[in-house]
Amino acid sequence: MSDTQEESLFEAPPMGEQERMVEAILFASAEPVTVKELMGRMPHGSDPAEALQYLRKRYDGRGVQVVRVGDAWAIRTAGDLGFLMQKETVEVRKLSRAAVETLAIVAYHQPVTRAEIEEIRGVSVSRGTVDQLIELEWIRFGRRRMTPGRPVTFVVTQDFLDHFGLENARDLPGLKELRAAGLLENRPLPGATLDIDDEEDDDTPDMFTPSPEEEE
Amino acid sequence: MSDTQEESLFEAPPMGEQERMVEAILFASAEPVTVKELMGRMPHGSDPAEALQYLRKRYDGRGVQVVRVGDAWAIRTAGDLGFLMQKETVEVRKLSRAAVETLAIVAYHQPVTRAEIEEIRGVSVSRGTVDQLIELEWIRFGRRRMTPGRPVTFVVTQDFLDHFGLENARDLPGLKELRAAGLLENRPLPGATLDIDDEEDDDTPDMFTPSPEEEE
Amino acid sequence: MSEEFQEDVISVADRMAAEALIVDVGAFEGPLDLLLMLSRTQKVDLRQISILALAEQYLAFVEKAKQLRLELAADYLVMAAWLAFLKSRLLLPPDPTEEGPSGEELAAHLAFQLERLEAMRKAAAQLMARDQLGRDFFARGITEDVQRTRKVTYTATLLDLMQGYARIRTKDEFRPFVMDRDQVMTMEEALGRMRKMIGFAGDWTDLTSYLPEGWETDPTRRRTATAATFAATLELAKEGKVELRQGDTFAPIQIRKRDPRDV
Repeated sequence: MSDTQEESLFEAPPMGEQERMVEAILFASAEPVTVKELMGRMPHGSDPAEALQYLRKRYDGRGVQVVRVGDAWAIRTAGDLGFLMQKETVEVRKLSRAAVETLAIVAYHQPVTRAEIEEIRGVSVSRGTVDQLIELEWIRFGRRRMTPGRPVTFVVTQDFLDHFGLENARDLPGLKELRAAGLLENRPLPGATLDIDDEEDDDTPDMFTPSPEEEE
Repeated sequence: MSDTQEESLFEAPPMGEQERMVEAILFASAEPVTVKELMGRMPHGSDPAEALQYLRKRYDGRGVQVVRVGDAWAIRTAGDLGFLMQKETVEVRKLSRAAVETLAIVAYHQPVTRAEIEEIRGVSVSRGTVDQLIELEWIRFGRRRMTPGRPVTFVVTQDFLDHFGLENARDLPGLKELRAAGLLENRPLPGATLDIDDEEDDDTPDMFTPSPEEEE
Repeated sequence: MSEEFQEDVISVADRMAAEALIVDVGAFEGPLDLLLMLSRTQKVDLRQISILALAEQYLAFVEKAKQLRLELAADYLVMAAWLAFLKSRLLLPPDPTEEGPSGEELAAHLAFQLERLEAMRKAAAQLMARDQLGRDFFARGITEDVQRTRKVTYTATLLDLMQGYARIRTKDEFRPFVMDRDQVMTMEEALGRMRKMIGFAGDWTDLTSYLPEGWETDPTRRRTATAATFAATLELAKEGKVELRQGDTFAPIQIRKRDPRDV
């Protein structure tokens, strides 16, 4: 281990330096970088979270912005300058109406099971739809629901937040209003026994019997 | 041509705006950008050369620098912070098919012995494959199996869960769910008309029957 | 005469109007979607919508489709049956002896479903109207990859993992059908063998003694060898080279060389 590195174990660089480091790392990466990653790459004792706050302020109103994406951070061009970037625009595969709606339902209702998506849309979800959203890395499998059948759930990803410029899933447009109006609830049909989840996958429950190691 | 655009022929945006534009373009471009290109992309009457000088000054001493590359301009990491970029330079390769399959078996069947992996894959597992997965810290040794020979077992690690965005190995989707999501590579036999889906379903329940050890 | 003509014109116009509606059915994503569209014609807040009126509109729609002999998917008909049931519940005074939810409760739930679907549609539109990465705002164009270190790391996605697993688990089902040749003795092989051996079979000999070495013990191999040898014997009998006999049902089959002088 070199001298400088040993030194840094005891003394963190000044905040101004830390800010420069965070700036350099965020600039170098196309993907959002987590605070944990920043911490791992900066000298010991650094406080990237604080440095990020300074940096964010510094870029306020500039051509590029320091933005939060879930628990990670990235630099992105300011939204009002998009018109300059025609050259950089990537042709995005047009999503079908079914895919767009499914995506919205996952985002607003997450974690949500396939049966719930179908119940909300009133039609069955085609294979290609979920497939496409997973391939875009906008949704992923979440935790299993602890209901009969233990169905898998879907949640949105960091890539989703990054793509739509959301700090986190709570910032989804109109989320509060929808929740207040009770429209994010999963109300069963009156008098109906909830058997949708049961049907979905009868054979899964014993699939993932926890191993002794895991439970220790 | 719209009114606003015609207007811009006569009135260039304020220099502060021009600086923002140059900043955003340099940031987002995949290659260094010449003044001529900047001129072509910015509103008429802009003076990117001047804006560049302001921008360059603004980044003086920052973590990234506005630098001249031939007759073009780019934003680059400050020379003294190059050491932070080592992580960015790591070469990432796709995991081999053998390794992916071995990893998948460990994830779905953990704790699992080498002999069991070989039985499921139908081919012997090379030492290198297991070593590689251990080195990646995606699998580790689990408890020894209490069977003759007391073979060592493999389980997946927390790093594995982090990398694949899983909260728990039990959240991995089952075959049926994979198919529902369109993720199964269905390769029916040429000319075969048998209903493959049905067959798969029949196989699923006993497929994941936990081994006696696991149930202890 | 003119009246008749008049009627014709109306029915054609009617028919076309109805068809225009029906043809659109392909554009609907199921009955709930259709109901939502029909509800818009009431031009009120979805919370105040008349489910009874909506049910009637839907039933009329299905009726028209039937008249035009257009095929509606089964779920449209299921919904029609359910709405007819709901309609009767809404119209008739509640029967205290009847169990289950009241018509009002069912209607309220349908209204809720419609409102929720509409809300999700709006949310989806709002989502897609947001600035999007790679379209309205952009990531770093030049990522730093100047100094290449030797260190190689391997990566895989969850998709790779799952597909890898699926590949193994479905491998057996998709295995092309091939015979395990090393476990099978063909009749040609047996025939070649028998032709060479038959010259020495002057006396009645048990067929099983002709099984080649190494094929008598393993049951699978024994079965295939026996079948092939037996078939070969039949072939030789047909050629007049051997004679066969069997004392009783399931008794050992015996063969011997046929003396050409016997002919």
